Amino acid sequence: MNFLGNVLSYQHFPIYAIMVLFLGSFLIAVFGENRIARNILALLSITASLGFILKLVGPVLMDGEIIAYWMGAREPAGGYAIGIALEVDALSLFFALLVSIAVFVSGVYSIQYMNRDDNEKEYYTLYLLLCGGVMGMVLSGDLFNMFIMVEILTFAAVALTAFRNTVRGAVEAAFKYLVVGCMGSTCILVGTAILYAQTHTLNFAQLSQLVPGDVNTATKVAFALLFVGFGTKAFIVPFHPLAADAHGAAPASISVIISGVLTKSGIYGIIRITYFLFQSMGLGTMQFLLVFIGSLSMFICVTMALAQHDFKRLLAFHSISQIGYVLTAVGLCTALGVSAGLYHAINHTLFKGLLFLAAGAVLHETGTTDLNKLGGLAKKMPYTTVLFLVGAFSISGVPPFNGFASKWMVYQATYQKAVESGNIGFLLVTIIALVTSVLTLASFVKVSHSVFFGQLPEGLEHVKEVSFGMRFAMAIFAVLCVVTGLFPNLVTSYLTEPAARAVFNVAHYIEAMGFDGSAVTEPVAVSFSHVGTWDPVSWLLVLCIALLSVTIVAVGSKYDNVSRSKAAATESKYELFYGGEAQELSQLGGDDLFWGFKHNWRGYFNYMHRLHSGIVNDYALWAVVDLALVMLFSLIVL
Amino acid sequence: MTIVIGALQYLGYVLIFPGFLFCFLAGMLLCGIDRKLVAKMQKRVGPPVLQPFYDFFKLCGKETIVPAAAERITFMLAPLVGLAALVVIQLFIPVFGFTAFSGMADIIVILYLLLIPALAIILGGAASGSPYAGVGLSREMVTIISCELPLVLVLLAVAKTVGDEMGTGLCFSLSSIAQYQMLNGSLITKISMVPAAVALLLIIPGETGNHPFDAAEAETEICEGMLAEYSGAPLGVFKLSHAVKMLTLTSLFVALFLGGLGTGILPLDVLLMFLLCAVITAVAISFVHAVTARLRIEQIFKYYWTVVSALALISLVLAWYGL
Amino acid sequence: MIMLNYIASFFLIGLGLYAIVTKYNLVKTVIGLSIADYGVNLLLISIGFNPGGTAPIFTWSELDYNSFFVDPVPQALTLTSIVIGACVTAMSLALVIKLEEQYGTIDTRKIRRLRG
Amino acid sequence: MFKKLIEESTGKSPWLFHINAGSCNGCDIELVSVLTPRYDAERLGFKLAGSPRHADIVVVTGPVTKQSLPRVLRAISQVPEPRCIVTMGSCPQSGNVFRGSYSVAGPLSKYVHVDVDVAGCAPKPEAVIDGLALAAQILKEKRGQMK
Repeated sequence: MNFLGNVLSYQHFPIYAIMVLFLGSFLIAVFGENRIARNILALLSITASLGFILKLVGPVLMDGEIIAYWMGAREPAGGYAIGIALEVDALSLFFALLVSIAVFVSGVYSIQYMNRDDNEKEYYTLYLLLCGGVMGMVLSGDLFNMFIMVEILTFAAVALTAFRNTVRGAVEAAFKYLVVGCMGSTCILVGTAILYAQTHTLNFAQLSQLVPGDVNTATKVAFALLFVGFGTKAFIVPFHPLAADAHGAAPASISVIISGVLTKSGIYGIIRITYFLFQSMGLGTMQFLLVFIGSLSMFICVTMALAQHDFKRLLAFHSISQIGYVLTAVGLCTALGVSAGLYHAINHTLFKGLLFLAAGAVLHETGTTDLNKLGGLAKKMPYTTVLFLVGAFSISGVPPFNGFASKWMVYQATYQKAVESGNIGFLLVTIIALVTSVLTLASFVKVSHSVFFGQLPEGLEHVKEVSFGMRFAMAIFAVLCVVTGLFPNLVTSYLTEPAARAVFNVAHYIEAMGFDGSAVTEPVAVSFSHVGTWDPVSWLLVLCIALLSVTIVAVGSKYDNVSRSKAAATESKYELFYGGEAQELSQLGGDDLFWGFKHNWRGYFNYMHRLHSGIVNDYALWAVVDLALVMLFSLIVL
Repeated sequence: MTIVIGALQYLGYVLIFPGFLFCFLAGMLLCGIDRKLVAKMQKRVGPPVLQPFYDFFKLCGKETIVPAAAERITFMLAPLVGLAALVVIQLFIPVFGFTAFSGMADIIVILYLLLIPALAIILGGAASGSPYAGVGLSREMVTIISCELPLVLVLLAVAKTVGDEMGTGLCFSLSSIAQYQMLNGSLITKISMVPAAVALLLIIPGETGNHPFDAAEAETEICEGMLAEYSGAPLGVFKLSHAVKMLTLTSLFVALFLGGLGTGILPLDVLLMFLLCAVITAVAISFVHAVTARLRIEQIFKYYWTVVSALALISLVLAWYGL
Repeated sequence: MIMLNYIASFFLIGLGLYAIVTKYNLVKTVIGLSIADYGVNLLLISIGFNPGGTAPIFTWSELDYNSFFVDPVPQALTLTSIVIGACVTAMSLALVIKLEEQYGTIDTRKIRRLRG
Repeated sequence: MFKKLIEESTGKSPWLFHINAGSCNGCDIELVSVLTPRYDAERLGFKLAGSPRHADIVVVTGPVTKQSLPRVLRAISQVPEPRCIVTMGSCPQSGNVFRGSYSVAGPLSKYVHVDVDVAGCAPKPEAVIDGLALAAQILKEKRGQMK
């Protein structure tokens, strides 16, 4: 009984949450021939993982406890950590929560979505491996373990990108991702090795204690290597083309994980190395690095997305654009900024997951994601349309959906930072963020027009709504999008602010593992005060009253004086109005929709088009150049 | 009991004073004044000032045709959502000292709320399935992108100026901006705010889709774009939304730059604000309409991102250095 | 002596990166990845090397403060890294075979359907 | 009362949709001149609409050629009720100089009920305004008869 109580103590839950996923992966590889057994095993392991993480929310996020877990009870000896450790603070758990929710929904969706593919056994094996890798990475308290998990998730992601290897470009995307991803992993490993040579430990807490006091050329190089390594995992500029290729080619349920979760693990890594390992965020130059890369990602990727005509590739570019918001906000090094960034991270997982699932639903029913070949699906797939619109409104920051709440905090954080630091550069960041947001809206107007509205092209007359299982998975995300948008105060006070506090409480992180954290100085005072006001619930109430009264007046008067078009749909009266010619298909292509905008920027767009050449050597060169620049930067300023 | 009274008061706000009835009457009147003024500037007699009312009621009496290709629910709901969203924005804009709903939204929120009516018309047009609507929505979206940058710059400049004066560094709240102006005089008297005010004046016709920035609704080339398939009452609601949008943007201008002129007596203030709105309509919409020809869409974009943005940027930089 | 190891390892990493960046042959790209990986392995093992140290194999009773041995942790890291390197090579070669099947070439300049 | 208001408004706000059914452009120019400052039909609430869905009055010019006939009929059918059809110039009424041509399908009254004919080649703007005002009256009556 005592043994059972010990085993079920929540201290063990982090490792359980990781292990159930790996165990599920193994069991499916062995027993997964049977379809039912496979689905049950997969659902069981993702549900169990979600359950373990949810159980940890109470002690870790609410009470602020840090779970220090030494594998095999190998506690530090002689002041040095020799065992492998898991360390779960609020930040880790925040990301773990994100991961487990996205994994759960995407798993539920997979069951119906993948039913037309063969090799489902391999799919679920790799899927759970990927999820376990991400989970392990965010819960790990050990730099080398983090590297192992990064490698596991990279491999699983590469294999899953190439899973539908008959899809145009899938293998190509996987190869590019593998090459640059492995360069990133190698960077992480070299960085780890250099840090180990300097400090003789791999434990995060101990590294955080030792590294900041001992900054020399070697650790500066290590910083650059780690930063670039985790940058490849987050796909920030200049690694964004890989994300676009990989997300576009992978099955939608995997795109959810790659864009919603894998990129977050990169952000998690960057937060850990900048705020914890090197504690360098107090430096204005380091803030500049993160904010600069973040703003660049934000803007370049949104303009690249405007030029796309493939649904999923477009979403992929947006995904990096939103990661740019997260990185920018995190890079501000204010409590409000970190909280806003994390809030946007959770929102991004939700709405981007929803959008990818909607794209997957379209692909599942029509067999294409090319915007020029789609149209008018709203009449055929009404539920998917509504769910897609929720996602599109969320990502474009239309009130009261969640994207607005977090972007609004990001604007405040950047502007406040600009005023406090007196640096006009941050003002530019606010402006870029606001403009990016409206460009995002433009791009989703394009998608909704060319996929769901407009005219139905020939050959799509027999499209049906997707099955309940897929709609259910999308509905979970949609409901979460609305809820996190309507109650921003709850989200910030229970999820993001504890995590942000953890970011600014490095000493506690070090001491929880039994090391001396007294030397740590925190870069800023933790205060979450806003300057703006936004009360979505009251606003929605007023809007509802207003809408209700308009509707009542409208219905009560002549608004319902509508000719019913069903009976007489063939009459010329109900045809669309054309300039005299007979009704014919003249769907507008997605390519040229924003001609007026693109024409003015044609130089930029042509340049960008040439730059993203699709040759893997170029992308590798970008990685090397990025590494060299960051190294130079850190050698000078750190 | 107090709850009931409070609820009734808020209901009154929504339905009557800054809400529907006021928006309907004032917006339509502004629209009529605009048409009359344009006619006068072109040496025409022009329609009666009440013409927008006639148009609206006529449209209410017409048959509503829903094309067979249209997505019915979106098509019919879009005008209502757009109108309701606009009315809600009007509730947040202070009438000098008076704000119906303070503490619910700041200027960044207003910036985003202004997207909802545009989005409603875009989605409604898209749902009609007409290719004219496709072209129209593309142009409408580019117009929104064009206006967004200068509008952002103007709002940030105002936030910085008022924040500096109040000692907080930043001020996003519209009611605080109004209160500040009630105490210290209108913002337009500051040198740094003059370019911003001019920029906002130039933004107003773009945001409302008035001539010469009406490429999205060019009735002679793309059959009024997104409205091409709308008929009867929904079309009337869109026309009403257009009128209310004129009121919203002009009163936003009054709230941001002319806030210090209030007398403190509400009916007088309302009258004053309406007069000021009419003056701004005359300057920003009617005059510009009468003297210019319609721009192409890429010219609109270029114009807003160069001339108007530069004006707003000057203002922001001046505000930044506390002038 | 140990300096030479470090120089060699960074030379190998650099050589690998050079191959990845400049060679337009997919197999050469894979070879570049492997060379970089070997460089990292060499780096790792050099970090743990103490001149004159013995193999780190002790029982608790033998271990005291006078024991002088090479650091065992980098050796464990190297083993893991070698395994991962093998995985990278296997996976990338598998992808190269698929690419050759689909595109009929292993020239990276021609494998660029996804661009822009 | 509300119904009365709508009926009154219908007479005061007639929007035009202009269809060129093979006209020589003479009448088209005259129609446009009606809206210029000199004659300014907007003071009576007239406005050119871009789409037949918005229109109350359809103004047809030209002799209704065979090519244009189905288009004219479709565009007219797309105008919501109540609507008024005005023929402008002699062509749509009689065929004028084009009468008997192999390509002319007119007169328009063979196919749809025409409410007002404005004769002339081309009619004077005063005559056009008079005809349109008459059409607006008819429109108001039609609205009154609805329901």
